[in-house]
Amino acid sequence: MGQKNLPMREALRRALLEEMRRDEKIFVMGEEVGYWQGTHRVTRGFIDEFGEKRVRDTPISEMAIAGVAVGAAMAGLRPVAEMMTINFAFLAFDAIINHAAKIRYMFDGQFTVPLVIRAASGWGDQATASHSHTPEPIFAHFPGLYVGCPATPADAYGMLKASIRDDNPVLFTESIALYSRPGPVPDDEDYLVPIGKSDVKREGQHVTLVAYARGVDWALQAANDLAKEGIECEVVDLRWLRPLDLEPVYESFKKTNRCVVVEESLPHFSFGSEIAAQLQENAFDYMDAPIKRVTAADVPLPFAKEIELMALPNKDKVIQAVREVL
Amino acid sequence: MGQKNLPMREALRRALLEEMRRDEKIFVMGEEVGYWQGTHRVTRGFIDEFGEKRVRDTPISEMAIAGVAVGAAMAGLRPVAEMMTINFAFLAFDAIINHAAKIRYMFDGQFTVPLVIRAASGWGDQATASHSHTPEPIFAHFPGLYVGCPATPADAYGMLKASIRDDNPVLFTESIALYSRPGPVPDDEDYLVPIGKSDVKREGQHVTLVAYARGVDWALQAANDLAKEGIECEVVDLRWLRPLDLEPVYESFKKTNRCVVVEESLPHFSFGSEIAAQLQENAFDYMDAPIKRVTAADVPLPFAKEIELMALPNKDKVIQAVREVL
Amino acid sequence: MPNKETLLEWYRQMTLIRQFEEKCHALYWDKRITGVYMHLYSGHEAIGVGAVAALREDDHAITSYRDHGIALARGIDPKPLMAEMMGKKTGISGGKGGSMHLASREHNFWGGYAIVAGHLPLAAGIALESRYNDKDAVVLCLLGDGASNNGYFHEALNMSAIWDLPVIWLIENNGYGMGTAVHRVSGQPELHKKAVAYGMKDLGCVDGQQVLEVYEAVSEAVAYARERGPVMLEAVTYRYSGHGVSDRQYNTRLEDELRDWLENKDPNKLFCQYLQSKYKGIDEQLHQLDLAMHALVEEAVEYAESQPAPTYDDLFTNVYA
Amino acid sequence: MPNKETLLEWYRQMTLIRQFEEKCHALYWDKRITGVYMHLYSGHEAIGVGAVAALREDDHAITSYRDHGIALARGIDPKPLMAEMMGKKTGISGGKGGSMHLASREHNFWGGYAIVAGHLPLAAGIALESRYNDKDAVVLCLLGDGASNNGYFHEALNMSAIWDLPVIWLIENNGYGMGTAVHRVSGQPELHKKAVAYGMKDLGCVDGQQVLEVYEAVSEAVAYARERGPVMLEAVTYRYSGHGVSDRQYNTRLEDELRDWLENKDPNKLFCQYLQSKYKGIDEQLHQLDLAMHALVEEAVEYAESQPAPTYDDLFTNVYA
Ligand SMILES: Cc1ncc(C[n+]2csc(CCOP(=O)(O)OP(=O)(O)O)c2C)c(N)n1
Ligand SMILES: Cc1ncc(C[n+]2csc(CCOP(=O)(O)OP(=O)(O)O)c2C)c(N)n1
Ligand SMILES: [Mg+2]
Ligand SMILES: [Mg+2]
Repeated sequence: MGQKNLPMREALRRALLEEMRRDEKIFVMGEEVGYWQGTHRVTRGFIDEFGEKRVRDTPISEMAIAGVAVGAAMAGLRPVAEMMTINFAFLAFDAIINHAAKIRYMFDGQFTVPLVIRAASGWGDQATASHSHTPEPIFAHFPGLYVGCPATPADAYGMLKASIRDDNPVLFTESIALYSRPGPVPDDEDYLVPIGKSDVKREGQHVTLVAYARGVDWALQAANDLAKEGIECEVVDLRWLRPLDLEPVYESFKKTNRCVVVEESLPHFSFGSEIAAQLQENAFDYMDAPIKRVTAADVPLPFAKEIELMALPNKDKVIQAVREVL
Repeated sequence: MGQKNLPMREALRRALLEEMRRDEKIFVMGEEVGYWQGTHRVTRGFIDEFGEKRVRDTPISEMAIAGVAVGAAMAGLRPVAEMMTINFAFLAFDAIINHAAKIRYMFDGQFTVPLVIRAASGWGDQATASHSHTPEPIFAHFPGLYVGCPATPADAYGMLKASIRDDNPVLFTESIALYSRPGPVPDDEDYLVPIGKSDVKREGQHVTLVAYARGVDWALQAANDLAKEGIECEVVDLRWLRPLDLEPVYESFKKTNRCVVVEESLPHFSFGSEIAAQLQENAFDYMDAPIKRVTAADVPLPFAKEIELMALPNKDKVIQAVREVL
Repeated sequence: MPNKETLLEWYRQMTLIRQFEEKCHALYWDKRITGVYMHLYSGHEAIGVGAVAALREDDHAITSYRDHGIALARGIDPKPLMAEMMGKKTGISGGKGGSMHLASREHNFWGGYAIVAGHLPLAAGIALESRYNDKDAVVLCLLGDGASNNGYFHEALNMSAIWDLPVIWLIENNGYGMGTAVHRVSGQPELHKKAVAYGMKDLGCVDGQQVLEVYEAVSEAVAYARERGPVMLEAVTYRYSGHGVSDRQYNTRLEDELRDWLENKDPNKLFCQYLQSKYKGIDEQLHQLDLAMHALVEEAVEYAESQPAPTYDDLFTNVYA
Repeated sequence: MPNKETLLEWYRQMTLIRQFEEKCHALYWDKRITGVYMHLYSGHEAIGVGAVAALREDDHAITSYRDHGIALARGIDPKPLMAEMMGKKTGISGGKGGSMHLASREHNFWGGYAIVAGHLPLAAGIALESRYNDKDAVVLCLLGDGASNNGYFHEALNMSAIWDLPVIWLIENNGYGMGTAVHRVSGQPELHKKAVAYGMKDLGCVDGQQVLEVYEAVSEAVAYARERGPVMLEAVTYRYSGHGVSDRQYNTRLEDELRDWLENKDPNKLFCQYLQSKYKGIDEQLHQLDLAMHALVEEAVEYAESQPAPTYDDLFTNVYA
């Protein structure tokens, strides 16, 4: 099977495009997905190919974007709704958590909600406090929803396809910082990354790095540097925050006995919290050191570039945390 | 100093009433807070005493209830906004997280937001999936907000007063299951429970139970039973999820070397996750067993009493978890 | 004009709803139905029955937590409905939804929803599917007066308007959201006029106690929606019980108001009188229907009480597809 | 009718805004201003200047992220504003807010907000304080056409209506929310008519390119709000740059439209012509103002660039009071 080198944005675009060509029930809706070509250009060209019926520009109405998509999904369509950025999903919190995620259960399986909500996520470009969220763990708190967060173009491609083909509501976030990052993508329109399957992105025996989305990038950068000193990190990319697949983490940890969790999110009640809690609970006998977390600073995020950068996780912070657990 | 025996509902009512008598800037707004006397009767009698100016019935407009209260607070009033139940705060998620919690920082201190958002929280009365949330940890993820969750009438009284007198936005949740539970309340209109101060609700040397709100009740019930077998639990009530005060937990843990976290919330990315993560990180050398978590089942919650009860934490589940760590 | 058979069917439905609700009320105070939330439809019967009667079978209906009446008007067997009230495994929603979350996919009844106005975008979404797939089915979305002040209302109605979605937005204006009177919380107390904000067809306000008037107005609305797009209609009515069955009646001032509605504007009484004056000698037939509905509800209760509760395994099913 | 001095002051402000914006644009492409978001006010000058001129000093103003013009019209020194654009510690918001979050408490300018329509309830809340404390100050709340489709709009406007809050809801209808034309996403494209849904005073639509017309309409609105309660006003205008300065101009089809506005409806040009025809020989005075504003902006840039960035400690200040 061949492959192409594509930026993540383009991998996502292809995934969506191919799925829409494959299945007429799939349509996209959201702010600026049509004539504007998508804020992040993931739907570039779609309005020309599919027209206004299947590429629906919406008002700035996040509650209705999510809610109408839920209704359409219940009725048998397969909407891919775009939130432009995940920050605006806060306005649709009820529609996502109390409707998309719960309707199947509430009516004991009478309804199916084959819905994907896409949203750009992440910060570090001086977007300031209200536009600098990576709240994937917050959404993943709630059962009934899947949460997918790719770290590479190939995963973006296969995970988005898997999300679209799945019959459950999926919140799918795309790291803004990774959109332009290229990587190999399989030449296979049926390439699917199974929902709820983690991936070991690098092997190593000294310390386990657990991450998702942009965190994986920082982890890999740190691993590269540390390898030069002979410290071999195993990097596990969870890919999905719900369902969580920690098997590869346990396996790795049994070998390394040390773990650092890396995330772009805020520190409290977050991704690292859950990973650390599950690891100490389920692999207690293998713990040689406390599990460390590398996260954003615990502040609303500021505009000024200098201090925003200080708040952001980075390679050096990961390296430092690794040294602390060794 | 004397004290009275009051149900938590009445302790809250007195706290609010006394504060409103003390400071004319304080007013309440929310659905049914006035003529209906408050859904949970915390504002019973207020409309008669304070009139429509200071007791404001609102439309079913959660975004505006929170948002208008933020504006009023910025302008110098001290609103106590009621969300009726915390579930409806999901509709105000943006107003709370991206406005109440961030405005001070965004404008570098030009504005102050002395706001309390009260909400009844909890489940177990067959209120079903959309009305059965205890999402305090979700809100506490975000800096800029305080989150208070009392477990006793005295704490309810002193914590609500402290929240009202503080100059920051506070999300204040009240356990529905505890509203009618009586307990001693100090006869002191200036009784304040400092924001961000945990409380040891029972001393013991064998195992540390960490909880908040209704979780404290289950923990204490379990501790009572276990004491009969000679197992002494120390019960630490965090009271505030933000700021988190884990000092008493560390102190206790250094003595017991064992910990069980009890919460009414869902298991993932939640309260227990954070406590376990911080404990293993900051008290690693004292861990004799993995930290266990007792939480709700990881499902949207069902109507049928029988299975809803199975999903709910309880004393027996706490006892079982304690046995597992001993 | 509907024929006698149709009118008798409406009478039957209205009677069934009233009896079902009164039984639910009694069972609740008997603790044979449990839970904090149950919202009765008594007083609203003419709206539910008249509106649903204007639909075709392939049309859709969706509503709030005050959903018993719509479920019954849609023709769902009272047995699985009553079983749902009691949280039984054979309840219409497997015992997981309870009173607020009745639904039957096979009857195109998309359910009752407990977040005020949260079902409005769902209605628009269901209508979108109809247009998308070139069907001509419409969606009847019932909502309360209180719901019209919520952000969901604004966003969902606007989206239905710009996309010409076939939704009948039918406001059941019963004068109150819980304890709060409409005019105290709605800047525009003539609720149907909110249609202007969406450039939407406004069919005005109808007497919600007259099943025939409701039927006619909704029929017009359905025809409009089927051909063109969304339409707004308001129906004025009154709620006999507390907001929910567990709520106190908080204000004795309201007693006179309630008495007036019960005595002078009860939809079932009015319709009964209408039938009696229109069809001489129909009394016996009506009486037989009353008895039959009474028996039907009793049977439903018996059925429901004999049914098993869900078990531990059920707690975990249908979280995901 | 405002006197010559006042009119010249408006001219000065409109010129300052335009020059400030053009400078920001240039600095952005020079990477001397950084960050993903910056939304320019060029094209809207007549609205900001005319509307703010109708306010008293103790009245309040609040707006969206498109806030530079309002900050300048409110009389805030361009230096700390430019410093904020560059994320400096002496910026008006300490470098924490940036372009989208300018505010000055002391000028009763409550800031720019980046969540579309999120500032609408804040405006109502600020107005509530005014009524609560028996003041007669009003709140001018500027918002975009796109914001009028959001749930916040519905809930905040309704609450302002039922509580008679003194807010002027001034919609700056520049024809687009990002790339989407008003009529495609608003069922009611005559935006001021949305007032009906709240029983709110509707003062209609004004030409947003004519500073005098804006001033007069907003003055009437302010008087109404001060005496009675909320009022709605729409002003039609056009946005010269992309939605944000970093956005592509996505559609060449729009080039003609833009040219027409620039050439025939530019608010600064129109006002300049008006002054020239009204006051013979004023040209030199206008020219001097142009030069002075140019110098003022240059000074502001020089100042801003010389200022220190916030430091590590600042990252953690003002999270809490
Ligand atoms: C978003 C939200 N806010 C508040 C509530 C609590 N609540 C349930 S029903 C109700 C009143 C609704 O009134 P209305 O829409 O008029 O319907 P009615 O009950 O009169 O049929 C309220 C406030 C809720 N369920 N959802
Ligand atoms: C709730 C929310 N949704 C989406 C966005 C992204 N966004 C920023 S500005 C904008 C368009 C706003 O248009 P309009 O209200 O007309 O104001 P204008 O930019 O034209 O001044 C959008 C969609 C946002 N900031 N907030
Ligand atoms: Mg009502
Ligand atoms: Mg606009």
